[in-house]
Amino acid sequence: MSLSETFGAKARRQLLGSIPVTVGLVILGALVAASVLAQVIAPYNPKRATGGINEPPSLAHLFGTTGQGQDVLSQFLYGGQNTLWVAFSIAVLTTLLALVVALTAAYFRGWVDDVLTLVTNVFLVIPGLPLVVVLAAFLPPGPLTMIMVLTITGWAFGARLFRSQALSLREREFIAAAEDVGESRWRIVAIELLPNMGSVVAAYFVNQVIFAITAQASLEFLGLGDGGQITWGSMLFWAQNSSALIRGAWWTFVVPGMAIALTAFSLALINNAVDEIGNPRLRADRLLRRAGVRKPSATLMTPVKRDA
Amino acid sequence: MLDVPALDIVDLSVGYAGENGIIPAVDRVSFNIAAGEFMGLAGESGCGKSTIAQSILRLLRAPGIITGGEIRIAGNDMLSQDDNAVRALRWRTASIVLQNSLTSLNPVKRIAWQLQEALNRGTSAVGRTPAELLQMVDIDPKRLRAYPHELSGGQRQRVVIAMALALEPKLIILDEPTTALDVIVQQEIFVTVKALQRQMGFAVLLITHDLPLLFEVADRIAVMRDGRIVETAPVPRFRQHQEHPYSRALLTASPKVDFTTPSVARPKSVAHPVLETAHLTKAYGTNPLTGRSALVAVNDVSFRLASGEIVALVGASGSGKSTFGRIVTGLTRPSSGDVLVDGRTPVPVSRRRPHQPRAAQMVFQDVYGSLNPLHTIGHHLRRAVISAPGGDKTDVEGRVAALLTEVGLTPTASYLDRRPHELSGGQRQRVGLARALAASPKLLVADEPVSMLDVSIRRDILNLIARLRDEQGVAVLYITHDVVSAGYIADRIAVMHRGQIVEEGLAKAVLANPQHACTRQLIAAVPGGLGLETPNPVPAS
Amino acid sequence: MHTNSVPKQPSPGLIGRLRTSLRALALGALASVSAFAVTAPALAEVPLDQLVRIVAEGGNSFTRTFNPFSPTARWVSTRTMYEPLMIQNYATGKLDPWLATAYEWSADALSLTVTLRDDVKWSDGQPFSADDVKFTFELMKANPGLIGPASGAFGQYLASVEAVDAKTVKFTFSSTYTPGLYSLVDQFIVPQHVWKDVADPVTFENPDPVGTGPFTTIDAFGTDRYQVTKNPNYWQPLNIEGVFVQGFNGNDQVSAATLSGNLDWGGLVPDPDVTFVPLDPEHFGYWWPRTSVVLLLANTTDGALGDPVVRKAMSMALDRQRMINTGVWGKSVAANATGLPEAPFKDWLDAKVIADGASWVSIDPDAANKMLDDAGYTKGADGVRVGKDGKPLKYDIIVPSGWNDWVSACQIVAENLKDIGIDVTLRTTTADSWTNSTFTGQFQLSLGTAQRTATPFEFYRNNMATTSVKPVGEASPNNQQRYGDPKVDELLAKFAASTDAAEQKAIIAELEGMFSAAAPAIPLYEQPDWGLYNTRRFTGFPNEQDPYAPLSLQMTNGPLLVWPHLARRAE
Amino acid sequence: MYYIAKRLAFYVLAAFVAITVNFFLPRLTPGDPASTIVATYSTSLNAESLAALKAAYGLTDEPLLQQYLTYLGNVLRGDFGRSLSNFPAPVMAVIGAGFGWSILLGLTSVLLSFVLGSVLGAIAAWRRGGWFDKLTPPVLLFLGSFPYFFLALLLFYVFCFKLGWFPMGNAYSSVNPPALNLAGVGDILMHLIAPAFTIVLVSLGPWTLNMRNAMIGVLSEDYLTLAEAKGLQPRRVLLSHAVRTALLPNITALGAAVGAVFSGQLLTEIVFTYPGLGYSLMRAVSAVDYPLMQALFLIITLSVLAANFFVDTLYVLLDPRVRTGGEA
Repeated sequence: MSLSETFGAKARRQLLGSIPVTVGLVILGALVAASVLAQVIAPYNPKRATGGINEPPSLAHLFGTTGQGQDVLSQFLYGGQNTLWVAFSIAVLTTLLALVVALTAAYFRGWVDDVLTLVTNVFLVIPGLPLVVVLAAFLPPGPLTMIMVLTITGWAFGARLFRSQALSLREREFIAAAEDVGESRWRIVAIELLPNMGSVVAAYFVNQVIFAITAQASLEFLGLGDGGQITWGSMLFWAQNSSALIRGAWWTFVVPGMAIALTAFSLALINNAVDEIGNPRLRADRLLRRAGVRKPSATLMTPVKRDA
Repeated sequence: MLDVPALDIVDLSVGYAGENGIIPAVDRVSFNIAAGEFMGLAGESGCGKSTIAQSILRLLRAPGIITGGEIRIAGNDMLSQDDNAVRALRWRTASIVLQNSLTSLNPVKRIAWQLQEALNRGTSAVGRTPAELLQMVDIDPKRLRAYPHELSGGQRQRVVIAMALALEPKLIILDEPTTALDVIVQQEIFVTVKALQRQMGFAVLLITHDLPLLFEVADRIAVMRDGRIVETAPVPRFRQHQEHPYSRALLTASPKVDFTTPSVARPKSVAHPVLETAHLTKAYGTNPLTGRSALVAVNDVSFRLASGEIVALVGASGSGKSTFGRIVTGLTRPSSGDVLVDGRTPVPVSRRRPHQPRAAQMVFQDVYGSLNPLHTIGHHLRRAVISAPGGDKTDVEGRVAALLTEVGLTPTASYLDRRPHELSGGQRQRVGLARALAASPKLLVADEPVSMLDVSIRRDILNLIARLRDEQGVAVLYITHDVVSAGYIADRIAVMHRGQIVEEGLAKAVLANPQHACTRQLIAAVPGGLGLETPNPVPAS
Repeated sequence: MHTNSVPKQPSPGLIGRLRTSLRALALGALASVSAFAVTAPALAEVPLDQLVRIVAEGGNSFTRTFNPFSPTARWVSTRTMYEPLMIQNYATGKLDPWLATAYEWSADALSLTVTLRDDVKWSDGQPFSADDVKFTFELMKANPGLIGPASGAFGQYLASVEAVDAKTVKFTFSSTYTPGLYSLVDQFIVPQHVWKDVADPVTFENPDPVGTGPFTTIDAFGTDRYQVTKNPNYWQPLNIEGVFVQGFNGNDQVSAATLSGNLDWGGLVPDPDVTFVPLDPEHFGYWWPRTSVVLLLANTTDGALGDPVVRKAMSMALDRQRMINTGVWGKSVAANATGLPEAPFKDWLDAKVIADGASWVSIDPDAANKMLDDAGYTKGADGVRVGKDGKPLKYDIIVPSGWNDWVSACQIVAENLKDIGIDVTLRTTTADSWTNSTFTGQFQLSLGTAQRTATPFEFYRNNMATTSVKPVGEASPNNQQRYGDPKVDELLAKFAASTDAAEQKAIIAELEGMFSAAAPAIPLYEQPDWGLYNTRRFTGFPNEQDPYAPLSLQMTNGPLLVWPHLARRAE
Repeated sequence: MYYIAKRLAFYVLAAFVAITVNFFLPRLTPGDPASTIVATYSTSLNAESLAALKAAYGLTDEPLLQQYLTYLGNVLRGDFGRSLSNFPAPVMAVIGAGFGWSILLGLTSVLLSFVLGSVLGAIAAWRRGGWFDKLTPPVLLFLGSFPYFFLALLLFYVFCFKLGWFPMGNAYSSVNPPALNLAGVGDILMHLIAPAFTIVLVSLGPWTLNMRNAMIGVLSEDYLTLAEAKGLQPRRVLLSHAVRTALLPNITALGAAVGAVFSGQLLTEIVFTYPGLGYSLMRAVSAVDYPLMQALFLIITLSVLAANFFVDTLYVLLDPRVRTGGEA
């Protein structure tokens, strides 16, 4: 099912009108815009001590200051920039890698598929974070390591998902028809197969962004990130480091923590809403309610509405 | 009680909730079924017949809404009572057999459990056991411990029928119960149902698009169109005379075998057949050590097809006819043996290059799946023209327009920018034909090209194929399980059974005088027989 | 005490930093059994309220391993079980007699005679004698994998150890090396009658230790806590029953336990004046004496960094107070120009050197800029100065990620140096690769600390002597900046051959002056030794008013000085 | 049976891959870990001591292949060498009890969130469109958006530090593991609640949403229509038909979840200082203790593989379709 197939113009309007999607888009939009504009709107240099140590929120420092006297608001803005681009890179790379593996496997089948599927499954069963921790422990910390490590460990589920999707598409007759017409393999993959996986890929991508943000923060929190880079994860790391909770400096914790949670939440809301709207069963329920029929449960009992 | 109808529907209206209010699907329909009567409800897809079937037990899913009228089963009001009362009536007074036998049984429960669950709904007076139910529908009670997926499609549908009879309801609704099954299996099931009906006296409502089938099994017939019943009549009278023009159109639209004109062997240069296979074999799951195969789909087939000829390859499902078709077009590679199409071995798709000459082109069965939903009709045809072997590529648009005109899609411009879901099934198949013709093939392999289409347009498509043969001289390998359409269009018929061609000959000769048991079985399974509406019916074989 | 200024322990971390504390805590470690099935014999536990509760080791996987020679020896091994001959007391600056009561150098400074205490018994009742001392040193000679203060002594300066009589040991030196005294007397001694039968002392797990220390009995051993109770034969009076070691896993747990009064003796809570003392001013206290210095190291083989003018200008750009405020809550002072911490070395410091050098260890970016301008380091178009070799003054400062007080100090360094046209980028690395880069001299800027030592001898040897300079690429924990001056070698040799305190002091003063002149390393601030106590149950901890011993738990041998002073508070 | 054998073969292969990766990882990175370790732990080292310690640690300069073979042999014998940060204790002694506590915490939280999530999901699907269904997904999505460690920190701060309802870390109160009597089990439970609760809160969302979606999918199946047509009571339709089949995808996910929970558990264990493998792994990483790190990684991986295999087997018991062929 492609996006355009699943969603007519009507459904798209509906998607934009749904409350969860609106909430999600507003939160996400605000966070992304704030991060992108960090250089413009940040009141202070995020690395410099511009206030006292652990100052609570005030007019001068809206979100307070850190244990090193830096402005939390400025760190939050710059941190968003660093966090988000890394997260998006990871999501893009894992999605691409998963697509390449899946399409290769699905298209060539035979031993190529067997080998790729085996590799995918092995990556799937090897527990992620321990591997990431061990990997990250051996590599120099920094965004590139972060991207590399999380990409290596994060693509497998997507590959399996895309492969099964591609395999089922591959059985559709329009692929056989394209072959019969004499289209080249790569053209079939690129023009016939891939566009039909649009919605699955999009949903996976959104999930990967969530995965990347939390995984990145977790690693940084464990001290496996680059402490010199300002990210939401490293803000938490430094807050933890200066015993912010025990010293009562909740703002140094809550700001980056909520930034991560809200980003993930807004993406999850959007993804979930897209799912809901694409689900014909739920759509049917919605239409029924719109027609004035209250459906209290899933029990199958066709309603009777004589005045309609 | 005999005077109480098994089913009484008065002014029933059913609709589906949509974005802009309720869209009516059934409009003030009234009919009734007497106790013990076999009623047929016929109509084309989308006419509302299944909506009615599912509304009777209030099983129509959201966003369906019953908007008016009355439904009574054996005198019980199904629409005014509360949910629990309706639920209590289900299965006891009326039961239903759904279309898809594969999915209507719970996949993780044993057959016995599912039968027992139905039995538990009844009073102990019925007192049957699951084993007895299975025996009733001619299934070995040993299969009680089986799971649904371990049974064949026909067996599963029999299990559901047994289940439907478990509580001896007054009415059984059969909602297209055999569309997913083979013709031969369909025939067997209806023999069983009829026998049980005689024995137990329940009424039947059979929903189908297959008028000939109704002629064979039903007492009375109702024809639906666009949510209304246009005509209700006892079968004998209906066979003689159709009141409503639509009924008549529906009946005459089905292809029939015209035995008045004997088939003539077409002129052919047998020395240069368009298609020639020698000892063609395709085996699956071959064990490299033992050399034994799990399945031999095509077994040592030697076959010829001359240019300009239409040959129907008929057989029950699983006989290997589709595999044969795919080998001929190069979509599948044979295990052994030779294929020559126009004197050349078909290039396997994996090695095919654009512009490489291809003598055979495929016309696919699934009109919904064989066009990429994302691309326009224009895109599909343009790609086909561009990839086609040889020819002038300077006027792609002109060639596309010509193809569309050939298959009757005019004005051509109005189709170019449309996507498949904006076309009807018949139009899509025309696009499929146009695409196949783009490469100017010598041979069209049409694999069940009309089986997914509505009855009323099947003949048009078959006629189009025949016309293309006549005008372009392309030969056609028509693969089908339907001997009637084979007899309608084909010059010759080859009957396939378990991977081998068991009988071959001029179409009408084969149908009129089948030699092989398998051919006879296929013909016998045709509802109403072959010569139903022909002035000179051939004695049933 | 061991010598060299080893940079590896970054200032023993602030609380809150998992890694730092883990590293510190990991200094202890081990034992053998554990596991779900309790393999330790189920001994009667001493009631917890009789034990001093300390935070010393991290982890949840204690193994019953009390080999004191392990590089990662359990905390208690060298702080309650095995004892040295004498203890360098950093609180008093004196060498306190312990298993030995006195030492005497021969006139040529080539032999050292040590007199042992005569009432000492091993915890199993056997008498302690000179044979045990001789055995211990010879065991270490035979097994180079045994790690202790005297490791390598035989290779460097020690020729033989001789038991003159039961209570007298004579160390004979192969060359004059008077600082060797501190390594030798600091070495903990193991019983010959137990260890002579050990097949491989390096991998010996020593689950039931026999020692001379105050607490040697393992009473109850769990995977994340254990108790060590009295040695029935201890040679001094003791007023407490033993210690309870709990393996806290993170700084928050440590802080939480400390603040709630569940610990009697601990290391660090952040900002104790705010978070800790106010909770119970009557009983809670801390004492953070300063015994080492955090240094900024510049690789002198790297272009302009080899120029003392550049190093001094860098020093003058640094905001030391900010480092102190963010790193140690203001509980320290900027380091002086000699590179030596003031408290432990107050007898060695030359006031004139400190006064003359004050200018280059104080913040004055304008003067620093002028110095660089005058020296010809002109600014390029991008505001970055260019070296005499034409290369811009762009450097990386490397620091292990997770060594947080250091990372924040490095951030400040990078910022401050931008003000004088030196472009510094902070690069965090793994501890592994950081050690590798700094040891082999393949770095530009980095941080380091000087280890606590008995005299300033080691500090100057490790930072200025040509003998401590290894070629770039060859690993050495010392002199990472690769600065050597033959004049220093001569002075050090004179010092090592001398047994005259006045002469030694003069030599050190001269070295201090050379350090201040050449700035081979840039002193930043003095590093406090964390220590805090809670006197609700036990009294007698050292503090600023009664500085009889250091309060730091991590300092080797420090706690040995404290145990006899502790007493259970009367109910 | 054939299916199970096939899965078993796969897991054996995966285990082999894990063992191999485990071996090569630390060896492919730059630097000389041995010297670093030694230097990190000891202050007075000369070349002789270093060489002797390296030998004692089992670090050699043999060709990689030879080291690999030795390593394989040792792994098969369950010999992971000696821990560097707890030298000279053998690695297995260091890991000791951690394994048991991890299993306890992991199993408790996985089962709890699985059961709770499935029940909530089933209810939400059954009452879809109702207030419960409207509220549950966003709330759970929100909770699920928190990184494990962040939620753990907040819970730790509030419930353990400020309110003191639960103990601050560790798995039990006394020095030795408590006896398995009422008081002992209660003690263990008190220590288990906070970390398990964290994991359950964060992981509940996916279970619930997946169950809900699977239920909604199943509810539109023909066999559900048939069950309704049979006139069964809604409760029976729900329990005997819908939940039973809708659970299957969730059970497949259970295998993957075990791996994911081990990951989340790692962070939770660190925050709550729960003495499991996760915390040990973190310590091993900080302490550059390769043998310990490798053994932990391997044990965690093998446990996850075993759990996956168990789930596969369970799946075969629950879904008759798999028994006769096809992949799960």
